[in-house]
Amino acid sequence: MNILTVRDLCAGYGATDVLHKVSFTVEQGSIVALLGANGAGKTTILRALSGLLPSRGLVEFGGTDLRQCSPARRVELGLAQIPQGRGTFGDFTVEENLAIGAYTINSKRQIKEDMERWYTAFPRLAERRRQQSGNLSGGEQQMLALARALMSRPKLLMCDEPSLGLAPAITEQIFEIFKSLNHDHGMTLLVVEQNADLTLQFAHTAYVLEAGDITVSGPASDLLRNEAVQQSYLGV
Amino acid sequence: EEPSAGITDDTVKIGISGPLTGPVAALGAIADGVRTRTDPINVAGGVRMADGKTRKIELLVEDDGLDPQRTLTNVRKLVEREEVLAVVATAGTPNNQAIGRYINQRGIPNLFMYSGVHELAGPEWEIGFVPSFTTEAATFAKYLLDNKRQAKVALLYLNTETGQTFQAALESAISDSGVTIVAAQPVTSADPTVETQLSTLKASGADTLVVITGPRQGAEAVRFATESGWKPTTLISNIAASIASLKPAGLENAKGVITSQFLKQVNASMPGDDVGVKRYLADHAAAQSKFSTEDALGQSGYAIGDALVKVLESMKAPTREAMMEAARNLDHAQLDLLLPGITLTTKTGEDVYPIESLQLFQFDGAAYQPMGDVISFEGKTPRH
Amino acid sequence: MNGTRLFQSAPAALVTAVALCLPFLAPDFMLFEFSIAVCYGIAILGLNLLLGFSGQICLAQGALFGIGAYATAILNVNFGMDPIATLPFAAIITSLIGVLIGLPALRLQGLQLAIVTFGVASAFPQLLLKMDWITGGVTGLATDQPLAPKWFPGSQELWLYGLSLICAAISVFMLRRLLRGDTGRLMRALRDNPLIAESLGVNLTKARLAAFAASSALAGLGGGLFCILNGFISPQSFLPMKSIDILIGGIVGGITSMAGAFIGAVFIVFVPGWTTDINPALGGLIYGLCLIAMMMVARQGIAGLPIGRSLQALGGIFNKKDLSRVPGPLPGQLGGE
Amino acid sequence: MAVVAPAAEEGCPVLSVENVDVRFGGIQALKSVSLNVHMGEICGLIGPNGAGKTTLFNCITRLSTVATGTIRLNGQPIETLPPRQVIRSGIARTFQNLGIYVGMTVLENVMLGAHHISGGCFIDALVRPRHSWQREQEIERRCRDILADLGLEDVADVAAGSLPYATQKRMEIARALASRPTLLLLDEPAGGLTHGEVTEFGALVSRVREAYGVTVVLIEHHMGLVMSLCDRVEVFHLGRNLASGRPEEVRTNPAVINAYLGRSR
Amino acid sequence: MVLFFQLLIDGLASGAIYASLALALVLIFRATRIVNFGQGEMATLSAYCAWQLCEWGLPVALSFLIVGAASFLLGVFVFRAVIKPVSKAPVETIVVITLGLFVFFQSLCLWLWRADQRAFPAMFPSGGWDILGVRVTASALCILLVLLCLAATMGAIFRFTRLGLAMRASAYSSEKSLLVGIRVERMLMLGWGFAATIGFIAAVLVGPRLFLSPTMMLPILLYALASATLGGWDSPLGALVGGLIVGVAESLGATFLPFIGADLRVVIPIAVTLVILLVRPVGLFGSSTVVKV
Ligand SMILES: Nc1ncnc2c1ncn2[C@@H]1O[C@H](COP(=O)(O)OP(=O)(O)OP(=O)(O)O)[C@@H](O)[C@H]1O
Ligand SMILES: Nc1ncnc2c1ncn2[C@@H]1O[C@H](COP(=O)(O)OP(=O)(O)OP(=O)(O)O)[C@@H](O)[C@H]1O
Ligand SMILES: [Mg+2]
Ligand SMILES: [Mg+2]
Repeated sequence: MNILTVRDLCAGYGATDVLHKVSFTVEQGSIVALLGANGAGKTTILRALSGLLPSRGLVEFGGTDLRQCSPARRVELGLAQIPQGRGTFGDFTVEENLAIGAYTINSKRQIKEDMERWYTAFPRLAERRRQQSGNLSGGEQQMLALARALMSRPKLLMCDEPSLGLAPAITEQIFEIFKSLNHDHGMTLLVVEQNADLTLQFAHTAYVLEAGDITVSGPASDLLRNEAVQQSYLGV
Repeated sequence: EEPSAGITDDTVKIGISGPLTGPVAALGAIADGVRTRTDPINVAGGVRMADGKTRKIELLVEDDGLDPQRTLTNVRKLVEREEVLAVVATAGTPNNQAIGRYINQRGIPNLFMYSGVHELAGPEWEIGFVPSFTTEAATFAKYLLDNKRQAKVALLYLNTETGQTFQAALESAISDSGVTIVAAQPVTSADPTVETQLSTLKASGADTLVVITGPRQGAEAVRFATESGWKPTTLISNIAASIASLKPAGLENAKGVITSQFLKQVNASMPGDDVGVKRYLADHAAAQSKFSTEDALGQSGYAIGDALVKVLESMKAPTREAMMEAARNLDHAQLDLLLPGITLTTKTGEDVYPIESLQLFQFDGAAYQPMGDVISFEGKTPRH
Repeated sequence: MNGTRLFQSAPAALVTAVALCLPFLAPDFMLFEFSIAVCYGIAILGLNLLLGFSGQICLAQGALFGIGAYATAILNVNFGMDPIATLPFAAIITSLIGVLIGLPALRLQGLQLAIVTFGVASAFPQLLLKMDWITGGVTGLATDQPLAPKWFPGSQELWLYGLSLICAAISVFMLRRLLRGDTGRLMRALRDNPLIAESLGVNLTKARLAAFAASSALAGLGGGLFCILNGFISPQSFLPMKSIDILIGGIVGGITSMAGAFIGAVFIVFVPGWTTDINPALGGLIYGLCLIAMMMVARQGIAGLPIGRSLQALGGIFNKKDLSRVPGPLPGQLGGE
Repeated sequence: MAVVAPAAEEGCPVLSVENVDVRFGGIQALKSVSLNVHMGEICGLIGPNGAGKTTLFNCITRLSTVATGTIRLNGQPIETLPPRQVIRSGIARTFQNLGIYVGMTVLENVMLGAHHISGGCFIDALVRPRHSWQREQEIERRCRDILADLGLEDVADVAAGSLPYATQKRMEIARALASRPTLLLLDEPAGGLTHGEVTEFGALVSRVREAYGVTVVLIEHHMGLVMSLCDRVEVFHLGRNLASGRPEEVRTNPAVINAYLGRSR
Repeated sequence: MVLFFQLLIDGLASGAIYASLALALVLIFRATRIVNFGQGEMATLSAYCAWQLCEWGLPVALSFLIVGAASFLLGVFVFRAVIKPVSKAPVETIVVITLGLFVFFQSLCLWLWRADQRAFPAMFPSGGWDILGVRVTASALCILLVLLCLAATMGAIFRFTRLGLAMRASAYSSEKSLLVGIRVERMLMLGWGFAATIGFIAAVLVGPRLFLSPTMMLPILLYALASATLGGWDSPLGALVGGLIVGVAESLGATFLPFIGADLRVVIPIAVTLVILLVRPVGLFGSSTVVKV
């Protein structure tokens, strides 16, 4: 079953469209990778899906037509995004960032549990609990953004270059976390990544976006062997 | 004689520039007051002037927000585009100064300015109305010299020409007497409260408080004087003394306050049988004026309108010169709202002060009661 | 070179054309009012330089305007200088004082700077009163009016109007020099992100003060002209609201547009009068609504209106680029992130 | 105003950092860190997140204050220079999270890099417009050359904010080069690049080193790039020096693997 | 000495007045990152409405309740009508709009009720105590207490509740807030509503002392702005402390600094603010906004 269906999505900035009728689907419980060169429009897709950009075309999430939904409503439905770059509230402390991430959660206990869980996963954040998040290092902020998005326990998590600025060890750890979330909790993931090696190894399905159009799609393992993909994304 | 611009056989155009908007929009009541007088006259056919013709008065009001620069542009607009015969009731000393040179060069009468300072930049072509602040200072001094020879005065004054003129005049009026000014504190219209000044004044050990400020600070001073247990003899300028403006301070606190007035007391609910007041109330109703009948500024405006009518009536020719001539030679002209015994008198070259008399009043908790007779400084208004 | 949208662009051409045609269209008293608008326009140019281009807000522009006016008046009254000859001095004196006022800007930005400078504006009239030995206190100062020379064919008003236009032209000319090339770029860098500007070698102290100095000089020039036009000045003309008016003029016209400065000036000079003409009792009400509506329609100021833009496209044949301006938070975090 | 670059003495490192300590309130971000970079070298700087790499860059460019220790450029101490003088002494940098002016065009951004050369004197602009105009033209020409060199000539007149992330990073490098640096500090320049682009980028850096004669310090988490490009790698951990040496040595160092690289490599 | 203490007390009393408007300004700034120059005038309108209801014979408490609620709606209405449509515009635009609100509401009051000052119904007892010659009025004390409670409550809401956190988040960045599921617009609307209510409370507190008039908030605007800046714009408690500092400094300075005197007292709030900001650029209680590269 598809948790997300996108058909003929067009979006852009100002008068010019960046996306030209993009269509793809994400299956419930799968990990989907979205590859593409710089400026292909990956971020634009995610922003359109989150409702931050006006868009045309059909977007269906878990049976709900998202076109009528405000961005906040989409989060409530279980669609979370880790934005690219500095996604944290710089003036807020680390703890407040996590608390605001759980804005849609009502159970105090769950919030507390989750917070502890991510603090254990990222001890760095625990050390910096009371520090303003804008003062964290780039990688620490990235961890925080990730933990914050996970606080809302989304059904579908869209990550925009989650490994950006992260040390290799941490990148690996994050992918481990993704895997376990997917495996143990059935969370669906839509990952935009430049680290194509790693991504294709753990994703089930993959799409390649080029200049606002999906050009290649298929099971991730197939793409790993696709020559064009190898050339531009795998550095073989 | 060739008639001046702004006057035809059946109308005469008069301009007013005053603050209708902004923080001092209260002064806008003056323009409305003038209109309150002229509207009913127009309805009745107009003013019969000394040249035998009856003319309606066309009033043109412009807003200047009390900015002297805008007053100047307004007056220029009134004179050059609207071609008014004269401007009246221009409020504010700097505003009248700003237009002084222009009206003097052009020969435009600037009649009955609403400013307590009379020696301004256009001496030939302007004339004041309300008593000079020096007159008021002299009145207060006279009261103190007569009733409280050893008074120790604390002075709260507005830090503009108003207060400064008053202060200087009071000082000279009480020199060589037992009355002394022991402390003086300025207030500005931008001060949020004046308690600091009042505390300082109280600490000076004064037994008399003289207040020359706007209504807000006046009311505050009155309240403070009683509430703080100070209870000095309080003399308060007529610009702040109206009952309406003392009301927020609590009328019981205002008991005993002394002021000097030149306008009659108007109490709409108990009109009494004064002919002038009755006419004023009738005109106010007829003109559907916005200001309250008890608004002293509106009353001043009405009186100015009345004075304007008197000047028009005595104009022998339809010219600006004749108008100025008439305004400069008023002879005991009586106005509806002036207290009995107070009249307008001027003389070309000698006497530029239309009103030079004041009467002292004391507040009894409900109304002002007259104290003694009108004190007249006719022909001897102290210059500053 | 990415020419800056300055004088050549469509709104500017329009404003220039209107300014030159006015003497044939408007009666004398209107010319006088327009001359006054030109004075404000010059002061607003200064504010644009400061707020629009270097990202520092100064709410004491009205006070600086007043300082220029008083400089002219004092030089004329006490030293007998010809009023017109005082103008450069007015600009220089104001510029020096402007630098003093700008000193806090070295540490404070945005809202804080706005409030501190607004405090200066509030204190200014009181200071004038306090220093009555030189400013004439409440009585103000009356200056000589420069009469039109004999050879001048038009009226006195036209002469003064011409004088204002010349001052305006000089101001625009000087400002253009500052805004193009390296100095212009560094001011915009300062505005958009001072930290990075500094690491690129921009001397923040110097740049900020220079912007203040230039801006104040313009305010002073405008003020001096204002004094000449009126022939009389008093503290009552320089209340803190004047600074707010100038700010409104700047923003309504368009904070990064030179033509906008003059459009904004015309707005603040004429619109309050018109609104009271519509209805004396409701004047303020209409003016308030007018301001709100204006900004809702023309978010980037009148000079940024679509009409302006389409005209500009027409004029684009001669013209190249817009001066860039990031929409979003005001310099120094007056707003959002 | 020419670039003040003190002549490098023989054998003396271009950049030498000795025992630098940095504190932010209670947090000690750098503890007695040292680093030497030699002429013409590409030195990689790696370490786990929060190890203090960016902080070190900030110290060198004087955006953070050094508590103790010295930083020398060509033997001259620079830790007390005012921040705006740093670029003049020949150090240029890029920022981890982009320090570009999104509202300006690419060319304007790059020309800002040359600001300290052209001076930007207000008086000059007012009274000698021709002079400053000429200088402006000259700098523009040079900046356009740099842009062409980095393959950015097509976007020279595009607002920087609307460009893709990687192009923006490249533009930042162009800006750094416009300041005629001797030392180039790159903070995660390859973040967000695809594999193909990373390779291209590596070639670009090598080329830039040759063509502009700069010494490069490179912070990067992309191991492939670091290993292939750098002459020497310095590893930080928890604000201290952890290891240093040639890429191969570092890659196999167990401490580095443990703290930074993780299992797979 | 008695004078000194009297002035100190006076200063605290006027400081409370400044603080009350400052509190409303800080609230709206915290919740929307906008300084609403029309805040005081909106409060004046509310105060007039309350006064009018009392004049028509409603009990004071009831009319205050009604108007308190109406003020909230007024704030919400203003937000929806004029702020929301321009929420993406540059901040200068919004500054001018709030100035427009300032002019509009002032003129509205002027038109409806004219310029005369009125007696605003007092909530607190009018008496006072003489302590060794120093007069302490009951109303000033009550105002201070109420403000303290208000500031503490507001501070706590912002700090510890989800609502407060969400309001701050919306003010910080609407995009990031949307991504965590905050209904940003609703938060901003609430911010305007609450600020209008607090403004009304401020007007109720100071009305009896300043007298009700269309321009009653105008003279205290600068002082309130200075107080808020002094306190750091971020903290309601800071606004209160800032107000008191400004009040006391002004009261003492105007009397004991001969070169300033009562006529130049307007210099004092700015001088104090400037000095404190130069020492502590974020204000007394402000937290620094993070600028990191
Ligand atoms: N705010 C904006 N205004 C105008 N154009 C934009 C804006 N943001 C992005 N673009 C343009 O849209 C296109 C797609 O950008 P997008 O950020 O979606 O790319 P991407 O695939 O996410 O690339 P990256 O790997 O750099 O994140 C790019 O060509 C970019 O120039
Ligand atoms: N201004 C500051 N205030 C407080 N702590 C800070 C500040 N700047 C940096 N830090 C802390 O110092 C440490 C080092 O930060 P730095 O940015 O140098 O890390 P980094 O090595 O660049 O990491 P990354 O690879 O994630 O960018 C971090 O833990 C960070 O939280
Ligand atoms: Mg992207
Ligand atoms: Mg870093």
